[in-house]
Amino acid sequence: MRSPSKTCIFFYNPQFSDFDPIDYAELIRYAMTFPNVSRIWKYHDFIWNEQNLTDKIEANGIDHLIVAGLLPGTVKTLFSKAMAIAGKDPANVILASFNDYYTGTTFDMDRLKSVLACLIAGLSYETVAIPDENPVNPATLVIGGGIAGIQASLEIAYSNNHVYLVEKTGTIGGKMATFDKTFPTLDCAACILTPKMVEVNQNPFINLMTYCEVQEVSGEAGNYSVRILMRARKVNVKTCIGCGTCTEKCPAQAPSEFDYGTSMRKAIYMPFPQAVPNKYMIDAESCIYLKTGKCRACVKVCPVPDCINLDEQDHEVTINVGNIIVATGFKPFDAKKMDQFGYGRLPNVLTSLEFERLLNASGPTGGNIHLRSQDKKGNWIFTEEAEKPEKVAIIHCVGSRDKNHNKYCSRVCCMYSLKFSHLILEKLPGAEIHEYFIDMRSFGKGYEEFYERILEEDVSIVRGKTAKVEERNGKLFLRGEDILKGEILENTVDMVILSIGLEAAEETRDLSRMLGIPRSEDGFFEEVHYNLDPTATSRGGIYLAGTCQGPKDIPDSVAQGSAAAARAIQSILKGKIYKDLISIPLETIEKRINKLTLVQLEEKHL
Amino acid sequence: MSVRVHPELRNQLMQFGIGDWNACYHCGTCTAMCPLSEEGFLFPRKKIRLMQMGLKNEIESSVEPWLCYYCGDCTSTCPRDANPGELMMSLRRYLTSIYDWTGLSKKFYTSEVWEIGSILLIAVLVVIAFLIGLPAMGYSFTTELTSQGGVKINSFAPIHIIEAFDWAMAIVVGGLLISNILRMYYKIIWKHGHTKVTFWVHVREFWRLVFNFSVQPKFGKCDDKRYWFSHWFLMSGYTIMFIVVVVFLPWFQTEKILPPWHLQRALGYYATFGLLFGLLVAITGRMRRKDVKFYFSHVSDWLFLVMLTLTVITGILIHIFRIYGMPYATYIFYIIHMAVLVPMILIEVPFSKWSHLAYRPFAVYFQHLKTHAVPRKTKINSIN
Amino acid sequence: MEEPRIGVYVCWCGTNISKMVDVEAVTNEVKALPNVTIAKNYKYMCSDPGQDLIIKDIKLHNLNRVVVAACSPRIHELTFRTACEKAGINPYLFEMANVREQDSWVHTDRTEATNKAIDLVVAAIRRVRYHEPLQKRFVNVNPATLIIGGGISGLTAALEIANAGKQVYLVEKSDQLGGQVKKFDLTFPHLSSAQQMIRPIVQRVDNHPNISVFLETEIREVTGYIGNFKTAISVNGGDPVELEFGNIIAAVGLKPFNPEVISEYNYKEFPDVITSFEFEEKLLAGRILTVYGKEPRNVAIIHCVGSRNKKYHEYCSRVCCMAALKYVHQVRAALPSANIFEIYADMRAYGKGHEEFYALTTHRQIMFLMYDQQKKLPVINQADRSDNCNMIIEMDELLSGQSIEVPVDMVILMVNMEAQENVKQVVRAIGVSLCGNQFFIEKHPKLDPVATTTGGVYIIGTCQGPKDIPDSVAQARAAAARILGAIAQGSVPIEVTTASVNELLCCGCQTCIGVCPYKAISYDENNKVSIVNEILCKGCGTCGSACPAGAIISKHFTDLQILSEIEGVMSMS
Amino acid sequence: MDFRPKIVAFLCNWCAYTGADLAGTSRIHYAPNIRIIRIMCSGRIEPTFILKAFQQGADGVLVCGCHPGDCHYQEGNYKCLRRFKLLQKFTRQMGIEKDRLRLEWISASEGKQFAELVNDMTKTLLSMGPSKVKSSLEVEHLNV
Repeated sequence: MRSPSKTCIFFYNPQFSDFDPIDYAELIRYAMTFPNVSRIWKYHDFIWNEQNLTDKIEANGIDHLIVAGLLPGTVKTLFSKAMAIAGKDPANVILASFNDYYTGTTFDMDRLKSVLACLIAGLSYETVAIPDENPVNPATLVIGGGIAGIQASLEIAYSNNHVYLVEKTGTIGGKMATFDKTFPTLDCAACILTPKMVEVNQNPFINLMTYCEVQEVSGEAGNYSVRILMRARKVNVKTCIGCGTCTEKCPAQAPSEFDYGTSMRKAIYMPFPQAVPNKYMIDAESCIYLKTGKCRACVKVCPVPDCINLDEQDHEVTINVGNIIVATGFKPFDAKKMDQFGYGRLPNVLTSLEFERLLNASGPTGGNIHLRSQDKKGNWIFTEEAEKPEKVAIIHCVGSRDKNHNKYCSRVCCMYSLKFSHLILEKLPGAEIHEYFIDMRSFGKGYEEFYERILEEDVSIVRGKTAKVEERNGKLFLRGEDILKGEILENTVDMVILSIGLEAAEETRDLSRMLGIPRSEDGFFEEVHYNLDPTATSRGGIYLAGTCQGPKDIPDSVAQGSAAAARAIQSILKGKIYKDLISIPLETIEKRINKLTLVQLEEKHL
Repeated sequence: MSVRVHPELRNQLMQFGIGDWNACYHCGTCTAMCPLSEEGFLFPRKKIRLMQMGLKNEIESSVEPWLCYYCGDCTSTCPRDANPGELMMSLRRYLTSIYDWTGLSKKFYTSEVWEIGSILLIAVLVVIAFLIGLPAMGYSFTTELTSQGGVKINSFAPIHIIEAFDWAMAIVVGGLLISNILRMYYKIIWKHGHTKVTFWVHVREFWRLVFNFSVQPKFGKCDDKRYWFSHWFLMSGYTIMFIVVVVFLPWFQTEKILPPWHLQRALGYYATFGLLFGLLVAITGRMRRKDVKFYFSHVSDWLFLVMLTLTVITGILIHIFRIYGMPYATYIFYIIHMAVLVPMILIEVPFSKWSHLAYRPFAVYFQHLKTHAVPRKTKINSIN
Repeated sequence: MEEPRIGVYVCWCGTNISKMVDVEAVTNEVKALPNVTIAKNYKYMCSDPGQDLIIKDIKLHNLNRVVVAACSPRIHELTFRTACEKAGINPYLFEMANVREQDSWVHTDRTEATNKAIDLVVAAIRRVRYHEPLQKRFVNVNPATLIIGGGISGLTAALEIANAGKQVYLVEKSDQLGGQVKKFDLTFPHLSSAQQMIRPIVQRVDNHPNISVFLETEIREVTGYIGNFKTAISVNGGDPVELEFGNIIAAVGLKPFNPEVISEYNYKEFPDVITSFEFEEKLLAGRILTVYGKEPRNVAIIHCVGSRNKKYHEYCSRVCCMAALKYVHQVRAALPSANIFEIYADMRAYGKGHEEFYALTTHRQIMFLMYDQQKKLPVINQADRSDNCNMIIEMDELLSGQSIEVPVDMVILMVNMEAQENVKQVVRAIGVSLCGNQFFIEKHPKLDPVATTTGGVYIIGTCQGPKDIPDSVAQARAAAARILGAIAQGSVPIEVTTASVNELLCCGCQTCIGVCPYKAISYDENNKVSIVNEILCKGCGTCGSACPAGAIISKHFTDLQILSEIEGVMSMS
Repeated sequence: MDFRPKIVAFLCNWCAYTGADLAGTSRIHYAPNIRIIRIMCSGRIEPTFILKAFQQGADGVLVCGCHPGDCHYQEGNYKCLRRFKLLQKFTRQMGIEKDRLRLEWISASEGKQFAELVNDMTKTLLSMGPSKVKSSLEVEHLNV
């Protein structure tokens, strides 16, 4: 790229949105210091239309121009056109899209200046802003043991490098382990996931740390020091044989986290039968001994001496790693926030995750679909004693695509809802199923074909989101609009499934602070470059994988898991790792620009 | 037969209200949330669609905007910034301008200068009529009081002149309204050549007009019943006052001070309280902007409220000053009262917001005519 | 050979198997069979306790063969082989009976399903008797990588591997790098410049010391096997260059669909009906003009052209909706007063920031019109003189239920992405398969989206299925991770169940050499026998069935093993 | 006892066997008369295997491989096809009706087609009755 001799800058700062915290005056002052910047205009200096722009380009003999601001692409075509009319090359309209260099809540002015300086010199920021390198510790920390974290861990372990896999709950597997079948191939989630989980446990390069949480991260790329809280499991993972005698005898119950509260588990429990590690653990909240000092039933029946230690306390360890992969996943949208659907009030309005458990052969009803009922103690749970529903409604986009809740699309709900229809028909032949959707987003490989297949099945798929669910005569009454027919849609069903969206997990906020990586407006972690680096962050050696970066389905999460691992492996192979992108001072950038414009860029950054 | 879309119509429509209804992505939530939306008469989503596509004829033949009482549930649950409640309000403004053959309504709704200017002009004419017109006709007022100590109001505002003027105004306004309603009838019922409403149906369904005018059962179907009550209270007060002032003015505007329980005063008090209560609810609502229905305020909304409040307050003051024998105050406020009332009636009733008192019940009437003329599934479903 | 001592384990798989198959009956039925030392059933054989059960029994009862009746061997064969290995017996002395995917899940009569399960377990028992121990083998990995395709995915993968200090050969069919992204003006949803994005990447690849770029080059044939591939390429018809590499990445991408076949759109007939790619050219040139050199007053953008329709392609192209919304902003910027019509089927704004972008677009004075992409496509007709426009689109609008006509001067067809013409040639050269939509088939659609069933060959980007830039880039890195991992290890395991020649029986007829698709068999002139190169051999067994002398042994699929299995499935009837 | 035909099926590992697994994961039900034997490639199938199955009393034999051009081993299925044509002439001479021996292509995504194929073949065999060649095929050297 040659260095343009004469450049004009147009600042696109129309200020129609509240979200424009950039100090343009400062940027203008900075840009004026460059000798090859001939003129600068702001958005309000004149009316940006074809005529005025063409006049400006002709009058000032502009060959190169930079449009800088938030979403300057919005006006790019206008500039291209003006350039073309003025007889100049439209390719010389350069965008300085500041939104690509957003770093959390505020804009780092030095970074924006760097971007401008590069573009003024006719270079791209990515070419110039290559951070310095540090030596790298070959161990890697993976936070989160869902499918993305598992994939990333395995990938690194395959390269014979050490991985610490830290998981908050008592088992790895994440949300995927709770699913029944996966769309669109309908292979069962456990069947394809458990071999990977077992592999993680068996791989000598992976140090699996379940029931642990990251407390503090310090250091920099290549050498992070991480303090990890190891919660007291109170059952020795090494000696437990997983026989289950303790659970049989335990008198205390609590809602099962794995079943999303739709069934009860004991205070000493294994999250699910194929849990990895396949060992028991004690929930201190519900354990009678820990509350009253009496019981110890589990200790008495345990066949392994000293396996259960009810007095075990939490403790902390510190590990040193070179790279960190964040794969903390998502949390489901709280359907109680949308009162019109009655979730939380009406027992047979379920969330999609609860329904996954209901469908799952290892779930509370052994994979049979039953209505929710109350047990003797008054807990609303699923049992096989309850009746089976005859009519089921599935409502899409609950909490998603909604300015009152989450503006974004959760990407997976359409497909899993279609999957539900298919599975319900399979388990309850003759059941009446209604799906209510807005736009059917079956975009992935084989997804459209799956949608076509469900359309041919005996399911009514209606365009138009049902808005209200009420109880009438013990049934659920729905009201909506059938948009294609132009009719009011009123229906009475036995069960309503809310296709809830995905939200950033709770720990996202704390981790964001601990790791120094920004979050985007929607709460998910922000990648360093939307298109080119969807798995990297602005901090060196810290990567993102899976749904913590934004909602996505299993194959996309897996691809990201591997992609995040690529960078870690690359740095280990090289023995060096790039420092933080944001750590490059403006002077350094300026110096490099000077050097690069003198010696035609080339090899430096390779 | 296919219809041409008109993208430019949307921009025209947007002059009648606040909002960009293009944000609607057709989830159907608003229709489902609306307790008034019913089979064959779906809204707001369908109306948003017509607006987005600029289907002029379809919009003009709609009765649905008049069936909406703006509870705001649609807007508060709308997942986008489409604001369906305000769209229905804006469509009512637009339809009012469409029914109006003089073209003034459109001017009033889309230009603040036109609306406020006309009001001021009429107000000035009223003041001139009192200050110059009446003296020129030879009337002179007295500051003497009646035996009861009341103001001799008829000396200032000769009852037969005022009554004649009232009748004249009523005829003009009524004529305009009736002609507009005929146009409404033409657009909603007549224009659809392929459907027919028998005369008998017209007669049989007529009761709906009366019933809906007096009780407003549709409004009562909204989830929040408070607004139905305050609106009904206001409306009944207004109607009583209107009838009393136009038809029974000689009985109403007396110099004799009747006992408070006398029908003349009792009706007046009822109407006053009804109006005040309704106004208080509406004004505080619009100022607090807590309820969706009051969140967006068009100039016409505020103008109407302010004028009606002024009318009521001046009316109360006239009453007090008259009873307590304060002739100058009475006469001054009489002029102010008339300077507010006359433009309000002349502009608001046939051309602006107030016209809904006629259009709403007629819309329900026409809705039922339509139901009996058009079998349920018609052209809407032709392509499905 | 020592006497077989077989342990048989029947899995319940929770209720998955036990619901339709009487596992207890199966266990009892096979208990008494010859060579069966022990037969058990358990709730989850694949769980740790299940595997421990096998390991303990092997040690306790001195078992030397194991049969597990459970799910498909494609899922858990490895799990149980590992368990056997742990217990000290060769993993190939294990056999699995598929009583879930091919029995309990597909049948509805419990007795029949149980009988079938018994047959399958008996067959496995008979077969496993003749299993022989086989040894795992490894080959070294050449640290160089061949990448086919110089689009955004190929470039990203190349940089990722090259930056780790490893050699990359990048082969591109056309005369420049950059792929489809090079043809775009802006990217969605941040409307950043595609040119500014791709240019530095191409530059970096061009100048990278570890990357050799071969333009206008196609791969015709690749020989070798994982870790050690070879190909000869000729650049511009010059002398062939021999390349050696350990892994292959296919990133051949997709190409735009040609809408000429859709009669409704009259593409080519009407010059102002253009494809999205032709529109990008106009955007890059800065002028949006009709053929008459005028600015269009009405622009329509039709979605799903060639997509989501069984007549053309059934699949969704995944990016066109967002690209179409991007065009709205671009048209609006250049033509502030033009009417823009977005004619769509479902708005698929599913990615990060996409729905927000869609919401933003609705505020740019645009009319969205919905059509049925399956049943009734809009029809583009010539307009009359009185219409005051160039063309008229007639369509059934679904959201209003009206049949409408839309005046237009320019129509942009958001064309589908479909397979490249040379895809079959690439597939053949690198030994991967295509699915019905002509996309490359991944090893597993969910858990292994970038690997293929051929070791050392990876597929990334749109050739695996349509996707946008971030998803392509993520896949590129994922493949790079795999390859860097293999390079770091230095060696990879290779096929164990290969063919081998019993030289005593071989008559030297060389029939086998002709049938081997991998050129793994050669003729030993001295001994007059055929020899199998067991690194090249992939174990298909074709030679084994072709050999007239029965001299070729297909390891783990010997005649004896298969014939015993046939006897086994028929033995109970 | 009513006649329950028995089918021995040889399925290649990459396409047909995966397709049969897909029928399972998709819970597509089909007749329980089939017994599947997994081989790596349809090219591995020897005439002996098929004759052995008939000899053991199979009423039908089904061979499934990848669709032409899709073979995981490039062209094993073509070789299978060639041999199959030859064998079919032979088996007909032996008195085995044509419909008892079938070769079909099933891809990894054709679970439904596989189920339909099994049902169809079962139906055909039901109408044909039990295979009569069992006794006539007691050929000495085929016994293991």
